Amino acid sequence: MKTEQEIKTNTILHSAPLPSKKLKYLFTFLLVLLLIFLSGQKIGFSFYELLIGLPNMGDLLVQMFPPNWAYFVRITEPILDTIRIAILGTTFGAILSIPLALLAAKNIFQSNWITYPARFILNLIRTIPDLLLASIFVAIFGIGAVPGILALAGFSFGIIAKLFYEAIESIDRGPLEAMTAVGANKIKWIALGVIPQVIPQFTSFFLYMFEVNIRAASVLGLVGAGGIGLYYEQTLGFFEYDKTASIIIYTLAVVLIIDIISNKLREKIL
Amino acid sequence: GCGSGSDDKAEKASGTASKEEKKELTVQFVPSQNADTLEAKAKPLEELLGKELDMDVKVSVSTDYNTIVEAMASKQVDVGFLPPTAYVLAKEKGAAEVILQAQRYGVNDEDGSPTEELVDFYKSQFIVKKDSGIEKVEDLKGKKIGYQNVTSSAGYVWPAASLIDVNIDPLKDVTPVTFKGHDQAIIALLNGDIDAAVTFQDARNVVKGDYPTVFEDTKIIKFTEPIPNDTITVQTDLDADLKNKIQEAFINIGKDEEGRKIIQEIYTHEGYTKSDDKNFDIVREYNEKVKTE
Amino acid sequence: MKKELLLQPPRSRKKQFKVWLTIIIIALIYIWAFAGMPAIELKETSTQIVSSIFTGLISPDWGYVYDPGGEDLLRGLIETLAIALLGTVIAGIFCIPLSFLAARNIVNNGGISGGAKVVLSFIRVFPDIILALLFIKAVGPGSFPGVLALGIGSIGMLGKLFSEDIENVELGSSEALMATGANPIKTIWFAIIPQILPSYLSFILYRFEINVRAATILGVIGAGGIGTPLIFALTSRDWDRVGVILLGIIIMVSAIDLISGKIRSRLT
Amino acid sequence: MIEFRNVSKVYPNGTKGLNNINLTINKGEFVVIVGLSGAGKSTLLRSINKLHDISSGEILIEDKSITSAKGSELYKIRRDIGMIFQNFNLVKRSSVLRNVLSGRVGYHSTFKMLLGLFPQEDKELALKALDRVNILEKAYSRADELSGGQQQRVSIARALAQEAKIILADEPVASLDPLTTKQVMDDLKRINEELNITTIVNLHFIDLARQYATRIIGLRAGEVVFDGPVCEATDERFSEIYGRPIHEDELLGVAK
Amino acid sequence: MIEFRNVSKVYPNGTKGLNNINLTINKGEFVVIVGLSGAGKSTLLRSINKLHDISSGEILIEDKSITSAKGSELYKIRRDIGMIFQNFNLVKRSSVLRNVLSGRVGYHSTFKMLLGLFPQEDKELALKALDRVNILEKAYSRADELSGGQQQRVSIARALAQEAKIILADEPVASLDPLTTKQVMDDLKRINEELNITTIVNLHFIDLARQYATRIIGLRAGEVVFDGPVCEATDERFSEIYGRPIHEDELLGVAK
Ligand SMILES: Nc1ncnc2c1ncn2[C@@H]1O[C@H](COP(=O)(O)OP(=O)(O)OP(=O)(O)O)[C@@H](O)[C@H]1O
Ligand SMILES: Nc1ncnc2c1ncn2[C@@H]1O[C@H](COP(=O)(O)OP(=O)(O)OP(=O)(O)O)[C@@H](O)[C@H]1O
Ligand SMILES: [Mg+2]
Ligand SMILES: [Mg+2]
Repeated sequence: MKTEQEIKTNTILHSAPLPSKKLKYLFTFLLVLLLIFLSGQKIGFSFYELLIGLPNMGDLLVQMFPPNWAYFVRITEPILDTIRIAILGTTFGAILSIPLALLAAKNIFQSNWITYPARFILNLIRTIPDLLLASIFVAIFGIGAVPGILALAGFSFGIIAKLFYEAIESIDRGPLEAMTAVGANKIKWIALGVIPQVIPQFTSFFLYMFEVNIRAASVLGLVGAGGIGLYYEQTLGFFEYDKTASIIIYTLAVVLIIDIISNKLREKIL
Repeated sequence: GCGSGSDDKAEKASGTASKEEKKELTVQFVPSQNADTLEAKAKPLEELLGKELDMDVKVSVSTDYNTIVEAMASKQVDVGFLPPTAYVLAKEKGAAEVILQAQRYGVNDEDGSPTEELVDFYKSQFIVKKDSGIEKVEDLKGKKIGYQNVTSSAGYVWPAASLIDVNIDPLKDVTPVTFKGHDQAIIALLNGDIDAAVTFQDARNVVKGDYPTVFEDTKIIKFTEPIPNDTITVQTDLDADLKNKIQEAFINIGKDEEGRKIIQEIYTHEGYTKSDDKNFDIVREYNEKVKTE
Repeated sequence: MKKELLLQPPRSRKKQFKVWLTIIIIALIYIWAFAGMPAIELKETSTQIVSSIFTGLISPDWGYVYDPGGEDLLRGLIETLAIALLGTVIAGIFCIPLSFLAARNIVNNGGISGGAKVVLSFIRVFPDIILALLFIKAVGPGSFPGVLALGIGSIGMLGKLFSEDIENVELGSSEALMATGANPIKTIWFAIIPQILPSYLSFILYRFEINVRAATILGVIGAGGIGTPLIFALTSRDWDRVGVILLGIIIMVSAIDLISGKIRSRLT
Repeated sequence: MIEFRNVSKVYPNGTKGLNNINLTINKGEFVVIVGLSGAGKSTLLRSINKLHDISSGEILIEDKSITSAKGSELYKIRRDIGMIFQNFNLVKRSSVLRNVLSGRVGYHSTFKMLLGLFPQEDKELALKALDRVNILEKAYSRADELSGGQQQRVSIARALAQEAKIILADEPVASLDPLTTKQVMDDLKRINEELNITTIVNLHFIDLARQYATRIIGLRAGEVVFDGPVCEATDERFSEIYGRPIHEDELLGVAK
Repeated sequence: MIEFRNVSKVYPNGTKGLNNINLTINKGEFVVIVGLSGAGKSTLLRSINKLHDISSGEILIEDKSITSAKGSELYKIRRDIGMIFQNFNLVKRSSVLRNVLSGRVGYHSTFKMLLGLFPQEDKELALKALDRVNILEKAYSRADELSGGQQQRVSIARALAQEAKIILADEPVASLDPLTTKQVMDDLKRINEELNITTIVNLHFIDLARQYATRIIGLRAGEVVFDGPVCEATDERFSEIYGRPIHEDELLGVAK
């Protein structure tokens, strides 16, 4: 029974849209594949070589065990210093990143005249190497914690703002509409429609950045603020891998604690 | 070009390469810290060496000598440019042997300009502000001193020994501040954050561009004993023939007009002279002297 | 009014205590952090040095853009791009299973997701330089170990961000899939993937951008690319060289950002 | 007074949402909009407070054009228009009370709102609105812990707390039980009558429409196909709106 | 056959969703569940296919315990239970057709599904289901471009395409116009009668319930307060379910 309906579904089925769109996806996919292949050629990627060389990695790992537990005492103070500077740097960077992330989000400010400049500033700041940031801040404020905090703040700012504005762009539009409908101006609209929705992500970016900053402690060495970075260099410089292992384990412990706190906080907020 | 290289790499890794004819020589270097200009160029050396040795040479540049030593220990790098302290540690690990040392022009003690004389050592210096009233090393007791990492010969080991010589404990009797980069130490000195900085001779040239009056505003109160220059070392599995060939090749490059220009521009080397592990006993001595734990 | 209007949330004593405790602890942490901060003072030399840095930065060393010898900005950037691309591809593939395992709402087993989270933390904590050392020992210096170090090192960040994103998805549609009798893989494929694909891509592209800028680790490893020259220019305070390299990176990063924005808007 | 002048709306994907609408809704009317699913009812409602930009034409609220209004002028107009959304549009993560309070933001300074400082009276107002829709006890629950009907009631409470001069309600009783439905419709009607608040409601229940409306507007494919008082909205007229005869047993709504 | 044995469900925040439910629903029944908003209707439905884990008790589907089922056994059971969700639960970013096709994934290997290889018959089945709910022309639109009622219909089409042995429908007609409502309910009824498919529907329309159901279950605060054939579901019984007398004019539904 060739019903009218069957004809109808068949027409839809075969008028199925977008062979051109599918082709475009396929083309993009192949292009990316080609790029990957060419890059592999250029840098001489070889699984075989990796497989053969793998045992050599063991040499180093063996030297890391057992960790030098006594070294823990030595690095406690630098780790505390690092944490302290990381807290302040992350906080300042995160606070600064909020307005810029909002400006850069397309669903908050529809105008390209606002979002593009904001994004350009973000790109610019993210591009500045931490070495350069450190040089500039040291020149201005001398050595010590202040340039360290500022360098970390600059670094955190770029990263959080980028992650944050993309998170903002993916929020649910419904509540925003509701806020528009009650006659909220832009700021109220953000405060009551946007912020409650992005708080979990923001918290997790903040804590993530805090963790990165604790690990990115080498910057602090650059500005004479001490910190754990110096000890990494020192132990590696003397090939004392057992001590390096201690630092890794210590940092891991700190990071895991931050992780636990971060998860607890996120569960509360989520 | 790696597709062809992978086979002999594999052999190297299994440690049999030394017995057979080597097809490719891997060279890695860290430009010396005691230079006021640095260039990350590998190609020119690759060509020079390739021509001299008549084999494929692969040169790469690194910013950290630790990786070179480790790579030499795993026979992944055949020839490495190492600073003296790193060489001593590498030797201790059984990873490398010295074959050559770089030569440079000496530095004029008065104004930091280069001298005419080729030397295979350099020195470290104590710098203070001109108007600080600090005249000699003894005056540094209780002051704030800017060091480099404790692995640095010019930025810590030699100056620390100088301090010990006058009965000042380099870590306890002064306030030590560690910097990353000799230029940063000098800037901190200019800023008044520290009372003295120890750097290679003469690191003030690095900041001269940013702070033209640096030579007028500061003075040197002490030079240390000579520190051996950068080494050229080879990994231990390399056979003697090849080792000699490499030694000669570098010396020839230093003598050749064109070659010399290149090593001058890129590595601020003026030539190479044969070297021996004994030359570095002094380094071991100093390391021992300032050892803290 | 028939019922009493509760103007304050009906919190139990214990809960209130917890809230206050959290506030106090956070306040104490900040007090401790601020206490260690010295006073801010500007240095006399600052104007001179900063202005000389900026003068250098804004008068880039154009000569470095192209050099027939082969070690110039353009080829450095291309090489960096290749390394970053491969490194990111490696990380992008390996982070997927880890981040699904780490997401609490996908794996209803605290042990597994906790374990996966610890693995991710460990990867993040493991210093880049040691990763670099390990790979240089395995395959020798060059771009290849750089790719491997970047790839493995990036898994930590991607895995963390991605797993948290998965934990944030709206579960309604996956409920619908579960209700049709789909197994977890089908559920993820039909209900979760369409939701997280945009942010997955944007994390990947972001990491790609970071890897382009990951000069330090590539410099250590002798990987070529633009990292080593940048570090050398910085340590020898060669600001006009720094300027031209930064300009190159900015243009490249902006281009990546533009493309990634296009791709993301296509997908959301 | 709400006036539509030649209003059309085309969605970016080409769908025609509204097609040359001309309407005048007077102060105090209780208008019910009916039409097939996809006829453009939501689109019509959402263009009144400019949630959707219309493609052509103009909409006037109390003789002021909302189509060209901008900035604080627009916020003022919107503050006086309460809206109940078809899909609730609650901030899922926030508490019910906070969701209701957000209806009050138009009345306070930006600064206070940033800090979340709502005056005591607002809280009382919000709680009373919640009580009116029978979910006072959920005031401090998170919005996503509520059942479907409960969420719809939060959305109604938010619009009530807004104390607007016009209320737009997009299928406000779709997921409600008969008791709550009656209560909500009665409330809307009472507010409409006592405070003379213009009320526009999208409804699928023909009988409910007949019972509460003073005027019924029928939409089909984005066009007004019926507009008149309840008495004129005969079954034949409904047949026209829906595009085919309505059987007796399809007249959803409160009993006749 | 679906059997509830002493089933209770407590939400993590302490709310009692279900309280000691004992029920047996036989094959081929058309059961309508009624109750106030928040009474636990959705909770009851969702525990049948184990979308919610219940806190205590056991639920048996065709004599197999779904409560203790795991892995592929559970997927098999679920494949035979189609569900229409109160809030649609569509994948907003995917096309309508893909959403409907996702009802078919239980029938094919994981590998094929990863590649998106649905057989031609499945596509035709999906399109027919869309046609049945009158939105065939939207097959290739993105789900979030649809009106509320259209989204609900996609959700219905998905359940129809699943060709299940049991259908659970959570307020399937809440946002539909009278015509589509009748069509959907007729469809459910026809499938129920022709294919002997057990159907359980949550409804707020008392009259609709009376018209279509073979059996009505009344819930109040998580407990079954009425259970019987339609003829027993008198107005007084409804008053008990809703906790207070129902006025004649509150009986929403198809005309009497
Ligand atoms: N995720 C949840 N967390 C906590 N409580 C919940 C959750 N979901 C539902 N509840 C509560 O459980 C009770 C029953 O909810 P359910 O969704 O079953 O109601 P319902 O009968 O479907 O109501 P409606 O007709 O409004 O959809 C309600 O009081 C509701 O607030
Ligand atoms: N964001 C959108 N993008 C594209 N088309 C849309 C969008 N929103 C709605 N439409 C289309 O516009 C038409 C009118 O939609 P509208 O939401 O106004 O219908 P409605 O009358 O409210 O229907 P319902 O009773 O189902 O809610 C529909 O065909 C719908 O598919
Ligand atoms: Mg609608
Ligand atoms: Mg429900």
